[in-house]
Amino acid sequence: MQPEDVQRALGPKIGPRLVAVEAFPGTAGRVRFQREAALDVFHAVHDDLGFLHLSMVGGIDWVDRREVFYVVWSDDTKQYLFLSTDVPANDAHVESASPVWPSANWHERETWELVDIVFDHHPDLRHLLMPDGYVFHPLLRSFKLHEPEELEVKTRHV
Amino acid sequence: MSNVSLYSVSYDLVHLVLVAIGSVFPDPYRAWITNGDLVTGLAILVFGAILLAASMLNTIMLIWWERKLLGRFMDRRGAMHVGYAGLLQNFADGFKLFRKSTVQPREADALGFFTGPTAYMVTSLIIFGVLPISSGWNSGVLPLSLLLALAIFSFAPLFIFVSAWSSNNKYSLMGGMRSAAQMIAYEVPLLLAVVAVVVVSGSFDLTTIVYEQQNYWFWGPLVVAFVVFVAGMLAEMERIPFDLPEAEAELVEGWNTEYGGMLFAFFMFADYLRALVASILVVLLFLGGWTLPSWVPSAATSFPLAGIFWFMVKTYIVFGVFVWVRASLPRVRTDQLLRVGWNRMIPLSLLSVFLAALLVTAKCLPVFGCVPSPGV
Amino acid sequence: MAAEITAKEKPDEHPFLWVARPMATAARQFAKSLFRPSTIVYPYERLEDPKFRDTLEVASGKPFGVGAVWDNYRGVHALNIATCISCNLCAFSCPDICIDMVTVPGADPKHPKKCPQIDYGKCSYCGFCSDACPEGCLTMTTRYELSTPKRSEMVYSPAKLFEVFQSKLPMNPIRLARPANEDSILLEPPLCIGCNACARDCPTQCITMLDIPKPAAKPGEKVPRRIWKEPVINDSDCVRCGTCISVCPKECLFWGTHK
Amino acid sequence: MSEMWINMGPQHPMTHGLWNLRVRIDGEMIRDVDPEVGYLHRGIEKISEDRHYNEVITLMDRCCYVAGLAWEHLYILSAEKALHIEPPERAEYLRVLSEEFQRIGSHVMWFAAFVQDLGLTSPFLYGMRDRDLVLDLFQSYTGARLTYEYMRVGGVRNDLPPGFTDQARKVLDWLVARFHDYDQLTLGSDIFRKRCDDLGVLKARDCVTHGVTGPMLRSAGVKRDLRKDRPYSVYGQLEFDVAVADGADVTARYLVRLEELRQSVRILRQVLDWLDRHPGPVMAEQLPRWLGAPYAPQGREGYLLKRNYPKGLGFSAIEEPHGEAQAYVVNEGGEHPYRVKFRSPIFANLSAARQYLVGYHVADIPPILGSVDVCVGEVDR
Repeated sequence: MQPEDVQRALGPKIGPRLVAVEAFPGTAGRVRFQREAALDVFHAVHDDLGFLHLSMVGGIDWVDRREVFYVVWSDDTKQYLFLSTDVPANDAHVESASPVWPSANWHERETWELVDIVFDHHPDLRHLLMPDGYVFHPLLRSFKLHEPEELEVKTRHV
Repeated sequence: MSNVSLYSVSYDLVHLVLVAIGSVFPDPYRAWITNGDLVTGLAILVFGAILLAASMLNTIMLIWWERKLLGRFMDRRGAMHVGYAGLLQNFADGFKLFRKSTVQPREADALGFFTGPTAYMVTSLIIFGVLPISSGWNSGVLPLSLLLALAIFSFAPLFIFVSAWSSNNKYSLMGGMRSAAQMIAYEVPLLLAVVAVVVVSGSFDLTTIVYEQQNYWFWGPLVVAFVVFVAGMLAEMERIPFDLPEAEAELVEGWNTEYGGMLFAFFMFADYLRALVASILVVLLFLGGWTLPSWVPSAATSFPLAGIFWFMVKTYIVFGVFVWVRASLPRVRTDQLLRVGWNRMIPLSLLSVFLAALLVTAKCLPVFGCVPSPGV
Repeated sequence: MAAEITAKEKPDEHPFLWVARPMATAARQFAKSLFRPSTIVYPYERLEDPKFRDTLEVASGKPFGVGAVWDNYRGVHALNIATCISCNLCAFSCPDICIDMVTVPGADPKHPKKCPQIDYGKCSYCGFCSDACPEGCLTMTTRYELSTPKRSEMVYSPAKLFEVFQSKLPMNPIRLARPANEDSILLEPPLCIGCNACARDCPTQCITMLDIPKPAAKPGEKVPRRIWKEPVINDSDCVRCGTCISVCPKECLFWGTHK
Repeated sequence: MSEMWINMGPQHPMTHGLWNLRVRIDGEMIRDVDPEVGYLHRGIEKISEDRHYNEVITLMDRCCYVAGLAWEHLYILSAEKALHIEPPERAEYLRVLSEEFQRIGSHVMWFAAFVQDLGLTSPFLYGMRDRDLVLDLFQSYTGARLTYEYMRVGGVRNDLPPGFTDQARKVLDWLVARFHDYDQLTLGSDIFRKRCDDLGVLKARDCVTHGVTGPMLRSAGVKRDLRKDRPYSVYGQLEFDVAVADGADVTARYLVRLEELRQSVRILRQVLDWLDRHPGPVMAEQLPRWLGAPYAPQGREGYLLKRNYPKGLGFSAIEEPHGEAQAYVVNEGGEHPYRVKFRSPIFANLSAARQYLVGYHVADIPPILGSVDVCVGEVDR
């Protein structure tokens, strides 16, 4: 399956909310869509394209915006497909994929607590890796690690 | 068959010492010191002390034996550093446990928590009082010694359950429940298997049972009872494959999860005491006790204490088989264990009683190449 | 989803064998290990001892994977202080930041020498430092016994690492080859003031300061006040440690490719 | 009957690591479970953002402590795609060699832990003994027994030492004979079969729905193995079969893993033959120029960005011993990766715990979770 095939299959259903389908080495493509179309894209990918297996959900903090990406796998074509959508940093929420792929449950919990992206209608959005009541979101760029002890440049004459 | 017994030896010993002490005193005191009641009382104490020491020592050696055997089954060496070939390792371990403080969980019930392991240990020790070791080496003739031994043996679930419940730990409680269910389930076939032995030997006295086996060991004619008895004993000892009450994979340590230090040592030690008792009972009931088959050259039985020697050899071999089973089999599940206990073991043990009765009434025992003893 | 069974079908249960097969297997293992179990009695027998290794292989017939290449083991470092050039590359390459450059006593006080001091409480034995060492003076040995009652004793000073070096243990002979096309250090000439700091601090002395002509003053412009020298870097001697870059007061040296 | 919650973990013999399984039990029956993970969360993804591309490799070994080389392979494949580097072919074969040996090590370790959960004590030590041979081999060419740090962006650290391939063949012969012993000790015993048959059943449909991969999925009859379906590295040139079994229960998982061990031996024999015949470089010639001295002071800030180093996204997926692992590396042109995301197979397998645990006995928890092969290091990352 090529990116054009994905574009052809998704285009009529999603319409203008489908931003682009890019080529991505090692996968069938990278579908970028607007977050309002999330559930429609999930259903289309799951039901029509046959990507029954959700492998991974993750988030990237691009400071001004945040990206959520999903990796799905189809047993028919033996290919991965990337889905990705952008959410603004000050209003970071997107529809949960759990109703379509129950395996998204833990991945979304993890993404929520690490990258601070809220998944609407998630069945059980609790802390997973971090302790309950932990207020920080470690994978944001604004969360700085402790500075490593500065490696002073020590030379013979200093 | 000599008239010497462990009790008579200690009686003679105490008598000798008291006479020696009394000889330095004037007459009224001498008579009081050497009077029969005092000698008897002290003799019982000395007898108990010797028994205690012997059984403790044997148990510790049994643990060593298991560690070494299990090591070889597992392609390793077992204890090897303290003493020659690790013989003193268990003393070191015991000393370590002895030095540890006893921790009682805050929510635990103190009475049950402390009496449980103590009573478990004590009842396991009492059994040794009734077990004959060699010809004449016993605590005196008890006509019902077999019944007494098994009765004391079956106290254990009560104390296990008490200590498990009073630990106030969910794992302990589950372990205690399992232990109670398991021991009760296997008590019945165990006793029925013993009935088969009693039917053939015609006595409840362990010494008599051994002498009945001078011509043929009972495991041959009573093979069904033998298998049932060994399996039942494995369950009673709570060893793999029947160690569900302390299954460490899911119940951590089962009913002794909350115990540490000396109280844990009591449990551990009593477990091996019971294993020793079980091995001894198997030897006494089915493997001819201290006797050897008649084709064995008499040199093997004529040296001093030969009876005790061969008795111990048999006991350790039987325990070695228990270790072998432990090294090669997985643990069964509770429901499977109970199903086997009630559905398979009890019919089998009833069958064994029936077969024993058949053997006796039809006078089939000579089939096994043996002349029945006059008592049958 | 058509399933194709390549794993063995479940074998049938044998109603009469019960537990005979596992018990027979365990008994066979018992017989095999009766005289020589596979365990190695560690403090007395050591796999790194070639004599012991040979006898063992004969005795039990078990193949030992280590063979003669125990030397590759990455254990405690050995440091040859004499050849260390204080280039800092080990400290920079350490992912755990456990290497500290400390002054070695006994050297020329005007030119104190700095050598790595390693905190084995943090070290992950990844070998990046010995891979990065351009002179091969920091290597990893086969020593692996490090237990000590005090945490402070986990810090090995250069002198202690030199002791390890002197104990003549087998050293990990593996080096990571440096790529053929590394970056070089380049100069942005207008910024340079000719201060000699880079040449002075270069651990390999591959930088020489060459005179450059002082330009004639243009009308209306002052000639900048500076020393009229410029560094020239000998690329074949350079170990790419970046010391010059870090000491340059004007930040006029940088990584790059020769045109 | 009253029900109660018990906490199995974080310190519990069943967990094989540091996590907590909350179980609601009714007598001996499991009514509900709730796995809690995160006790071993070290923030590997966050730390990676502050490390050079090669330095992340040291973290990969700590990701899963029984499959370090497989995780190194996963990361390296993805990082090389993000950095646009082609490794030489011999390096790829060495990586496959490492990954398959790691699979053997991991599965044998799994066997040891799994039978220990069932109460089989001596096979535990047989398993550990046999794994030690694999570790010896690792030591002889990577230099370490558990945390290897063997692979590098652009190749591997070093070539094999002389005589390695013969030694490895001897070890493989020994291992194949031991696999027979394993079968005798487990499948040969009635008690094992009684305990493990029809236990922890997770049918193919549920596996797919809940994202379960690896031996658990193949034991349900789904023939999915990334080495075959999406050949990465040089797996396309190697002959092997995918181990599949029917039954979806604990015994089926055992069968699949044992068959995978035999297939790994088959792959390894081919790889060793290839390595004997084709000497060559193990490091790429054309590395990005700054990877040569990546650690030295970089001078003025942002010079790398100024140089317009090509950006890239790297995605890789491998069939790790536990299942399907994925890595996603975002290269924004700096010396550190911008974002690294890993997908751990056990993370997904564990999230479906409710599906294969509820309805069985408390005593079944250890064997079922043993057959899942939990490695918490990679769940929590």
